[in-house]
Amino acid sequence: MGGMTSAAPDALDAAAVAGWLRGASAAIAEQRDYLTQLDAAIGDADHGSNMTRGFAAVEVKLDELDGGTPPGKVLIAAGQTLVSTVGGASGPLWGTALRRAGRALGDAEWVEPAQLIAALEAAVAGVVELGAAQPGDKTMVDALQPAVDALRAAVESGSPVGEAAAAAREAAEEGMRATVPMLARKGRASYLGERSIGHQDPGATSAALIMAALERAVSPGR
Amino acid sequence: MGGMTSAAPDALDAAAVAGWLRGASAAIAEQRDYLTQLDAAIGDADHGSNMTRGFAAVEVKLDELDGGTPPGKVLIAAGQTLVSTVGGASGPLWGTALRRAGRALGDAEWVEPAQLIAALEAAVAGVVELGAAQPGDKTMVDALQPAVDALRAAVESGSPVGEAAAAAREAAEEGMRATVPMLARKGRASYLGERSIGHQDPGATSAALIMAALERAVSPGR
Amino acid sequence: MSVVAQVVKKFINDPDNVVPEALAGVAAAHPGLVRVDLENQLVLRADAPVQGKVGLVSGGGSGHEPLHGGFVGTGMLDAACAGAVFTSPVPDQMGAATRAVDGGAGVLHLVKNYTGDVLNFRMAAELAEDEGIEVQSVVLDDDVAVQDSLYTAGRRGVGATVLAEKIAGARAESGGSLAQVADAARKVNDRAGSFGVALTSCATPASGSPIFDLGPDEIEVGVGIHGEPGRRREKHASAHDITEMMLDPILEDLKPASGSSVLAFVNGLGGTPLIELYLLFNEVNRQLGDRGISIGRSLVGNYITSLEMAGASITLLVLDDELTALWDAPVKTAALRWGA
Amino acid sequence: MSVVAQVVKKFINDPDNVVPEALAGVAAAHPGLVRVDLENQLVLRADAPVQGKVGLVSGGGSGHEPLHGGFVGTGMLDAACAGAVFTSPVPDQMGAATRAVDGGAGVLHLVKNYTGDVLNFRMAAELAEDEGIEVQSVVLDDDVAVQDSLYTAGRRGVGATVLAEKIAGARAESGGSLAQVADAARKVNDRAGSFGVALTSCATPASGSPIFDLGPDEIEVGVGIHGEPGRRREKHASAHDITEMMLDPILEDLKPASGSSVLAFVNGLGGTPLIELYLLFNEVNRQLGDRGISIGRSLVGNYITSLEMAGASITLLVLDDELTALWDAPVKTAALRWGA
Ligand SMILES: Nc1ncnc2c1ncn2[C@@H]1O[C@H](COP(=O)(O)OP(=O)(O)O)[C@@H](O)[C@H]1O
Ligand SMILES: Nc1ncnc2c1ncn2[C@@H]1O[C@H](COP(=O)(O)OP(=O)(O)O)[C@@H](O)[C@H]1O
Ligand SMILES: [Mg+2]
Ligand SMILES: [Mg+2]
Ligand SMILES: [Mg+2]
Ligand SMILES: [Mg+2]
Repeated sequence: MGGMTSAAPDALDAAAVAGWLRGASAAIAEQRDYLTQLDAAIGDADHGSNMTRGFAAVEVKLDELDGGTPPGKVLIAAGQTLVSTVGGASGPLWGTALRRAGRALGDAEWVEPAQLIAALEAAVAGVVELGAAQPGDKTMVDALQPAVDALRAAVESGSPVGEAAAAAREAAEEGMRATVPMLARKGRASYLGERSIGHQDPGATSAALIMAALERAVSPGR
Repeated sequence: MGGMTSAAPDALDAAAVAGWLRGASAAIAEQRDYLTQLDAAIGDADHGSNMTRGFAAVEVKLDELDGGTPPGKVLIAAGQTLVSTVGGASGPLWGTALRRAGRALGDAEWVEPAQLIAALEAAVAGVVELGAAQPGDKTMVDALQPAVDALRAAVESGSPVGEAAAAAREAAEEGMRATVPMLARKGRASYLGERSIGHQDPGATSAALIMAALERAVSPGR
Repeated sequence: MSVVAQVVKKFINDPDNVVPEALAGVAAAHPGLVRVDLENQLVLRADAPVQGKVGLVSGGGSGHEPLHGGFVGTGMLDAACAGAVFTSPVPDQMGAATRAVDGGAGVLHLVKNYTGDVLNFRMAAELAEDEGIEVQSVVLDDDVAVQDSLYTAGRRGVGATVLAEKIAGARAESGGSLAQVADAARKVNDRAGSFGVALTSCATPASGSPIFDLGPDEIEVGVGIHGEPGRRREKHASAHDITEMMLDPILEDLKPASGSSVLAFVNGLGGTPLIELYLLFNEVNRQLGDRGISIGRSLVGNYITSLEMAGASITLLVLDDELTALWDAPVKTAALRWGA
Repeated sequence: MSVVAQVVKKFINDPDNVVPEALAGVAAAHPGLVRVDLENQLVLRADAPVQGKVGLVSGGGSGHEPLHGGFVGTGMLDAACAGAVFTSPVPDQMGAATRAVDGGAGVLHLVKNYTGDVLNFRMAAELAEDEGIEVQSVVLDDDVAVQDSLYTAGRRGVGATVLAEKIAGARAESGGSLAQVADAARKVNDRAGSFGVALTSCATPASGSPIFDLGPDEIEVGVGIHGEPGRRREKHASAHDITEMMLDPILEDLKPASGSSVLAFVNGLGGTPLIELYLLFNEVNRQLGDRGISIGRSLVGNYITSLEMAGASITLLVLDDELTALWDAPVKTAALRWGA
C-alpha cells in the first residue's frame, strides 16, 4: 500500500484507494456471519452475503484494472461492480456511493485530504439522493454522515489525514451504535415498526467496517 | 349386564353382547393415545382414533337398537357400523369380523359357549379371508387366532365360560406381545421391512383389549 | 422412532372438522368446476353424471392434497372420496360416489394399494354391483421402495396415481369403454415407478406432533405419503446423490430401453419449496440424459403430498404415443389444467 | 428474535448454486413455454420478444417460487429476473430482460416495493431508456400490515403482485399500449390489499437455519415474504380468529362497498398444506359473506412463497367488469394456466 509514499505526504494514490477497498473486503468477509445475524433480526438475513459477494467481485475487478488507472476511476469501477453483483438495497446504495466518490475525484492521480472529503461527501449525498434516508432513520447513513462530518472537522482543524480518518472511523462506530435505539423508517427494518428498536442496523455496521478500513489504508504504519 | 342371569348359566344374551361391545369401546377410548403411538412407530398414527371413532359409533348404534334384537343381529349392526365409520384397514376387518360372528349366531336369543366359539371362529375366518394375513404376519390375527383357539380348548376341557374367556384373553395378550419380534408382512407396517421388528402391532393390541372386554362381559362378578 | 413432543402449528379450528371445512373451502373456491357432497365427503365433477361416459372414482385418506379432490373435473376424475387424514374413506362414501357418477357406461375405481383403501373400495364395489352398476377397479402400486411379494401387502400406490387419474380420465373423456379406461390406468401402473425421500416428518391435525423425529443430518429413504418412516435412514446428502438414490431403484425396476422417452414427475411431499423441486428436476434431467433416457413430458410440483412433510418423490412413466397423447389431452381441474 | 441453531435440511448441492441449478430445472421442465438465460438468470417467454406487444418484466429475490419465473408465458410475464435468495436482482439482469422482451411497444417493469427491488429496477430503467427502450414502472405495495407513509420505505409488495402480473399480462396480450398496461397494473394495486401470518420461520440455503424462532403457541402476524418477523407476535389461535385478524385490516384499508365482488386469494407461504389453505378459504368465504361481500373469483395455493415458511396470506382485489375479464383471459404459464 503506497498511501504515504507520495511526495504530498497526506495524499492517497490509486494503490492506497485499492488497498482501502481490499481492506474493506477482508473486514466484511470476516464479519459476514455477524452482518447476516444483524440482518436476520430486523431484515432478511442476507446483508453479510450481499456485501461479501460484492466486495469479492470488487477485488477481482481491481486485479483486472490497468496499473495506471487513477483513484477516481478505481472507485467508479468498484461502484459499478457493486451495482452489478450485490442486488438488494445495499448494491445500488454502495455502488452509487463509490461511483459518486470516484466522479468527484475526476482523473487526478493523487487524492488530497480536501478531495477525500469532497469525494466522501458526494458519496453520502448519492446515498441520500437514491435512498431518501434521513439521519435517524436507522440506516447506513447514520454511520456515514457523522463519519464524513468528523473527517471534515478534523482536517479543517489541521489534523493529519491518519488522525482525521481515525476520527471518522470513531464517528462511524458511534453512529452505528446509535442506531440501536432507533425506530427504522427505511429499508426492511421499517416493516417491523416498534420491533426494530433495540437492534443495530446491519448497513450502518458494514459502513463502520468500511470507514475502519479507510483508516487502516491511510495509516499503514499503525 | 345380564350375561349370568339366564336359565342356561353359561349362555350370553343380547345385553351381555352389547355390554361386551360397550366395554371394548371404553377400553379402546382409554387406550386411544397408546394405540396411536404404536401405530406411529410402524404405521400412520391413526389406529387409536380409527377404533375410537368406530366404537363410539357402535355405542350410538346400540342405543338405537330395539330391545328385542337378538345377539347375532346386535353384532351385525355393530359390524356394519364399524365398516361405515372407521375406514382404514381396521374398519373392514373388524366390521367383517363382527358381521360374520353375528351371522353365525343367527336369530338365537342365547349364545351358548359352543355358539360363542363358532361365532368367534367365523370372525377370525372372515378377517383372514378378507385380509389374507397368516399367523406370524404381525397383525390382529396374531392376537385373535390364539384367543379363539384357547377359548375352544378351555370350553372343550369343561371350563366355565368365564374361565374360558380369561384363557382367551391371556392368549390374546400373549399373541399381542409375540408380535414385537415379528417382521410385518401385512398392513402398513410391512412397508418398513426389517424396521418393523421390535414394535408391537397396534391391531393386535386393540384385539387384545376387545378380548379382555369379552372376559369382563361374561364374568360380571369378577 | 420415538414420538417427539414437538408441536406442529396448523390453521385449523377443530382437529375433527378439518376435512369437512376444507371441503367446504373447495366448494367455495371452484363453484363452476366441482360440487361437494359434504355428508359423504365427496368432490364431484360439476356436471356429473356424464351420460354415456365411464365414471372415474378415486379417493383415500385426506392430507395428500391436491390429490384426489384437486383432480376432479373434465378429463380427469368424476369423483373423489375424502377420508379422515391418512385414513381410507369408508365403503358408504365410495358407494355414494359411484352412484353419483354412473352415466350408464360403468364406473372405474382407481385405488392406491394400501390395505385400508383396497378393502374399503372392494366392499363398495361389491355393493355397487349388487345395485346393478358395473364397476372395475385398478389398484396402483408404483412405489419401488417396497418389495413386491405375494405374501405381503405389496407396493404402495404413490405418484403414478396422479398420472393414472390424468391418463385414464382422458381415455374416459374420449369415449373409451370401461375396459379401455381400466386398461389405460393399468398401463400407467405397469410402466411407472416411484421413490420418495423425506427430510422431515409431518403431524396429523389429531395428534399435532410429528410422527417420527429425524436428526439434523438424517433423511428417511423410501417413504410413502402417510408420514411414516421409510425403508431406511441415511445421512443427508447432496441433491445429486439423493436423486441417484431415487433414480437407481426406479430404473432397475422399469428397465427402460436406452433411447426411451419418459414422463418425469418430481413431486413435493408438502413442505419442500418449489425452488428445490426444480433443482431436483435438473438433477433428474441430467442423470437420465447420462443414461440415454430423454424426458418427453414433465411435471414438477406438490401433487401428492404428506401434509407438511419436507421431502420429494420421483415418478418415471415410460411413454409411448398413446400415453403421450392421453397426457396431452385437455384437462380442467383445480390442480391440473391445460387445453381448457 | 434470537437466531436458533436449528438446521433446515434442503435438497441442494451447493448453497451458492441453488438459483442457477433451479433455473436449469425450469428450462428442462418447460421447454415449449420458456427459455432460460442462465448467465443473466432470466426466465423468458419462449417466443420473446413478441413484436408489437408491450413487454412485461418482473423479478426479485429467489425463494418466492413460483413467483416470478412460474408466471412467464402467454398472457402474463415476458421475463422474470431471479436474484439470489431473498435478494433483489441487479440492474444488469433487468436490463438484459428488458432488451430481450422489447417488441417495439415499450416495456413495463412490475416491481414489488422493497428498497432493493425499487432501486435496482430504477437503475435498469434509466439504462434501458438511454438505449432507446421506452420503460414504465409500476411499484406494487399491497401489504396493509405495514403503515404507509411518505417518510418510510412504505408498504411491501406481496400477493397483489401475482394478480397484477396476470391482469397486466392479459392487457398486454390483448394489444394494450404501454400506458394501458401500466394502468391495469396500477388499478390492481389500488384495489388490492394483503395480510400475512406465519406459523414458522424459514431458512435461506446460505444460512441453513431459521431466521427467527417462534414458540410452540406463537405466531407472527403481519409478515412479508422474506422470512422476516412480522409486525407483532401473538398467541396461536383458531383458523377463524386468524382469518379475522387478516381480513379486518384489509377491509379497513380497501373499504369495499357492501355488495362488492372480490377476487379472494388465499396464498400459502410454502410450508402449509393445501388442506389448511382450503380451510382458510372457507373461513374467508364465510366471513366475507357475513359482511355482504361476495367472492367473484378465487385463487388458492402456493403462489408467492417464503421458502418453506408455514403460513398464509390473504389478498383481496375489488373486482369490476374489466378486471374480471382480464383475470379470465387465457393464460399459459408453468404455475397459472387456463383457456390455453
Ligand atoms: N433507503 C435507504 N437508505 C439508506 N440505506 C438503506 C436504505 N434502505 C436500506 N438501507 C440499508 O441497507 C441495509 C440492508 O442491506 P441488505 O440487507 O444488503 O439489503 P436488503 O434490505 O435488500 O436485503 C440496511 O441495514 C440499511 O442500512
Ligand atoms: N391384511 C391384514 N389382515 C389383518 N389385519 C391387518 C391387515 N392389515 C392391517 N391389519 C391390522 O390393522 C392394523 C392397522 O389398523 P389401522 O391403523 O386402523 O388402519 P391403517 O393401517 O389403514 O391406518 C394393523 O396394526 C394390523 O393389525
Ligand atoms: Mg437484507
Ligand atoms: Mg393406521
Ligand atoms: Mg390409516
Ligand atoms: Mg435482501
